[in-house]
Amino acid sequence: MSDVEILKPLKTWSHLAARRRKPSEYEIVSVNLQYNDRPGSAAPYELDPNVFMNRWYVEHRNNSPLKHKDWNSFRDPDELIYRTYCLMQDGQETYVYSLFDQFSAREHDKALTPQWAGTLARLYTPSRYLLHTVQMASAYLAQMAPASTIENCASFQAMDSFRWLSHVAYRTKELEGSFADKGFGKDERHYWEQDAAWQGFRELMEKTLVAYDWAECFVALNLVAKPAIEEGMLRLLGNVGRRNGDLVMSLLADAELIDATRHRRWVAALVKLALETDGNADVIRGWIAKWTPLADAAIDAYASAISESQSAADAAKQATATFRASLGL
Amino acid sequence: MTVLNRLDWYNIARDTNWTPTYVSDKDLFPEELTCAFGLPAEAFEEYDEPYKTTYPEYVKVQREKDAGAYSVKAALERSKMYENASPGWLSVLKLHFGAIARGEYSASSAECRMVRFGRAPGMRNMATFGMMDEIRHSQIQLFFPHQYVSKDRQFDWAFKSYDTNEWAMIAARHFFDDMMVTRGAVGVGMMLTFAFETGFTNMQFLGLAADAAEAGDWSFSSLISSIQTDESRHAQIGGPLVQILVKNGKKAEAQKMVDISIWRAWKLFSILTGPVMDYYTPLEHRKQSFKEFMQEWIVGQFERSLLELGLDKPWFWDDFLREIDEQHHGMHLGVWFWRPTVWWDPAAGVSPAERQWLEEKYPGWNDTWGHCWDVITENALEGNMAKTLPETLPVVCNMCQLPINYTPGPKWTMRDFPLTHAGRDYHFCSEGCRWVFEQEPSRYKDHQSLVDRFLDGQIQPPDLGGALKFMGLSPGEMGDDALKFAWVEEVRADRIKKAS
Amino acid sequence: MALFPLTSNFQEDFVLQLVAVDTDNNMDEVAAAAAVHSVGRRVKARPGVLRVRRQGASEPFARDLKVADAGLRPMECVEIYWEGSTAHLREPRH
Amino acid sequence: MSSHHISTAHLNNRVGPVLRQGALAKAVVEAAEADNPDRVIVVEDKVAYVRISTDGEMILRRTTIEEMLGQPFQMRDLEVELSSFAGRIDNAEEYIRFYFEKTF
Repeated sequence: MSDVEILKPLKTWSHLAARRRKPSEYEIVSVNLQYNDRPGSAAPYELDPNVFMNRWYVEHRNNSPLKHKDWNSFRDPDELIYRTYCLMQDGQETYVYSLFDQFSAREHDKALTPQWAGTLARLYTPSRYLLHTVQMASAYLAQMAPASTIENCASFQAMDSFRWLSHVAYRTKELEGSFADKGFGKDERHYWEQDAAWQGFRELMEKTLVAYDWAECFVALNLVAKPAIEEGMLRLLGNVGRRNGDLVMSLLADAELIDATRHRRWVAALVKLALETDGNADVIRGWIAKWTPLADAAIDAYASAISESQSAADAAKQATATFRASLGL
Repeated sequence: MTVLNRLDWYNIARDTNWTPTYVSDKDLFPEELTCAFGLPAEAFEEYDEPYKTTYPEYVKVQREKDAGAYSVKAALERSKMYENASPGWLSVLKLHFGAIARGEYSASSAECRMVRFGRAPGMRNMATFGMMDEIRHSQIQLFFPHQYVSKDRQFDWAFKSYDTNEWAMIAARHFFDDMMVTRGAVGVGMMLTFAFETGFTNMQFLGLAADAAEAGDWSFSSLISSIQTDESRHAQIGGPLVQILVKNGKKAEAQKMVDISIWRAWKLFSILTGPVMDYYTPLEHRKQSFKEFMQEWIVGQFERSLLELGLDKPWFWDDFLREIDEQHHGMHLGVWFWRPTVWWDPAAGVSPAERQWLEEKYPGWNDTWGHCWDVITENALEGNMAKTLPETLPVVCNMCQLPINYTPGPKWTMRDFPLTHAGRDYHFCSEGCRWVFEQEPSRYKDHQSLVDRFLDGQIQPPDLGGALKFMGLSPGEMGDDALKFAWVEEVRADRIKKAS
Repeated sequence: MALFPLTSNFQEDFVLQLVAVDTDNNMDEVAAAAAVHSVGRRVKARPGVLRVRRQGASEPFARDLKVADAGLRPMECVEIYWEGSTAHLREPRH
Repeated sequence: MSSHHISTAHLNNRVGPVLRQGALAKAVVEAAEADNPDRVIVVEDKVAYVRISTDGEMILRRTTIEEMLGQPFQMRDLEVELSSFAGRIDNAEEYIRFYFEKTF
């Protein structure tokens, strides 16, 4: 046995040790965490290779048209880990709840016009359904992502969507207290399922939810649907709200868009990584071409309900296109 | 106070089910991913999660938990715990982190399954927290052992283990993959959160925390007991599902999922937790025996909750109670004997004083496992070390993937539980494992155990050396007796004392 | 002549083990091959003849019976025990 | 934990929290006594955790814990130390309740 090398302790995990740089806490706890992509394994999961879920992962993840030889090289530009996520969002929530507290103390909602309250009942509070679909779709992306560093970003995004949804629920209850006759807390599902303003977004998200290829789900959700929701609903609500004296709406939208901006940073980094592989640009462009008409129609339908001028819808659509254009596609 | 109370708006945040029209309900919630047993969406409308939390509460409380756990770690970094710990205790840490950390990450994916395919909004929201919790558990349980990688190469396995075909890892993956990531949302809720997390995780994360505190490893004790505070919340996802299934005529299906999970969890814990509590933890630090912890957590606390929610005792309950007394002793003996094939140094735990404790806690131990340890001890006393090591593979179970073993000595109750299915012969360790296979053979039938892979020629050369290479174990990583046989000297001294 | 894997359940041992024998081996040779992995490792040696039987059978195989002629399936579990010892029939459950 | 035989050990209706060792656990023990005057509260100290239990039902009020702790206390903060519990849970803002209830 004398010629057998005895492995010595390393300074970090052996999978990170080859590099010269000392790994960050982010890398130590975030990189290569999935094991369902082990080279040489008979199937993603340690069961019959043909069990439904093994076939599902092979079809919708491994065999995705979007290819890369090392998805695990993806890094979140924000290097968020669980601990820093909770730290950061606790701070953000403290801010939002202090807004709620202050504006409630000065009876903000009583100063809103009944007409604007009606607009909120029809075009804001039903958004909890829409945001919940984003929460669900993000969680699907997380479970199908081909690398833990991607999965983490998608998971935090699901959690952020739940955050926005929770703000909507909170405001729904508050507004119900001030405007008992507007249907707050009662009519949202009806609007979401029936009102023309919402049908574009509903169609977009129902279809995104069944885009089961992981990469198509990513493109549909993060390059098309989320930007459309953020620009065509959230930012618009903030702007129109400000003009209607609804500072809670506008400040809340601003606070949530901080999350959205962070999401776009990881999305941009993932697209950049994908574009290292020949052919991927066409795959992504193809999906964008497929999904954008639905998203644009959704913005048109929603924006035309909240604002008389077509320019708001055009600006929102332009903003989503500008974001996609920034990705080097 | 002008901020609303949580319960004022909580129900609105979980009123998010709608009727899809642009895609079909069946496409949105495929049965394999949802596992609703054909029950309509309305059946899940009355889902009411008992342990309620909101987003702002979550991030605040979790921030506080992390601040606590990380500050304990930082404060104790200079405490020389590592330097002063017994080798057996370090083995506890190596085994725990290697078997658990990245499995937690996989659990996060399983929680995602419930977020997307759960039929009740309250379930989807609680699973969103569960998804986050499991990221916490994987990240914090990688960060803590990382401080030890520069001291001992075996700690690299806190990360590396899940990428290997080491036999205990095959077993861990087979169990976790079966309970978590390959199930539809209701299956995850029943098998992972209800059966596993309200039951067995308490053993590893609280029972072991008690031993850790006794052993002076406050950093580890604080870490794992903090992790269990998350588990105790998101484990409650499963309870309402049990009630919905029972109420809607699916009791048999619910019972089966829970029974499978309990039996499989038991087998894994008989090797993961049993040896650690009864053999590795230094004698003076053992808070209770493994059996006593099992009685406290699984029998006294968990089992009655099955009955409370409308299920029955599992059909194997009597076998299970017998196994609590017996199975983990053989698992321990097997791990120790095949010690080069694990990434930690098993502590034999059979010095004279330890054997006396074992006999006290498990009357009859000396006349069963004691016989095997007598032969091993004689070989070690005489320096005949080759005979304390194996020259072949144990036959492993085609379900739990663990060595098929049971009680030795005059009692000799070990046996094979064979099954021929569709032309292939399978070997199981117990009636329970064979029963699990028979419930849904298509989940398991073409999986190869380590022995199957060996016979298939995948392990080359076809000997123990080839097997070690196949398992990713090199010198410097392979296990050895934790005390380097110092315990044998205690036996020698004891004998000299008795003779004089 | 061909390698033939069997599962050895050796009297008073605690674990089933893989034992590779040859189809030409007789049962005494099977018993000896199995003993290598149990006797002197975890089971005390004792005098007497080792017998081989199919799991659950009441009678052992003839000592000179060849593996090829025993009707055993690959990896079938055989019990190896000392003739005349109290190796009672195995219970169908633990 | 009662010491009756293992085959009947599940036939119990013990309920209550299992808390990590610390100041809060001590306060909760005192609160459990104060808020459930008609019940016998059993406290088992396992060094790392404390099992606090009684038969059937245990209620813990935020104000009582606050009083025993000697400092402001939010009910949600119980979760930081609540590693496990026996029975079912009902967590409100002013109280938390553990109870035994057979559904079917």
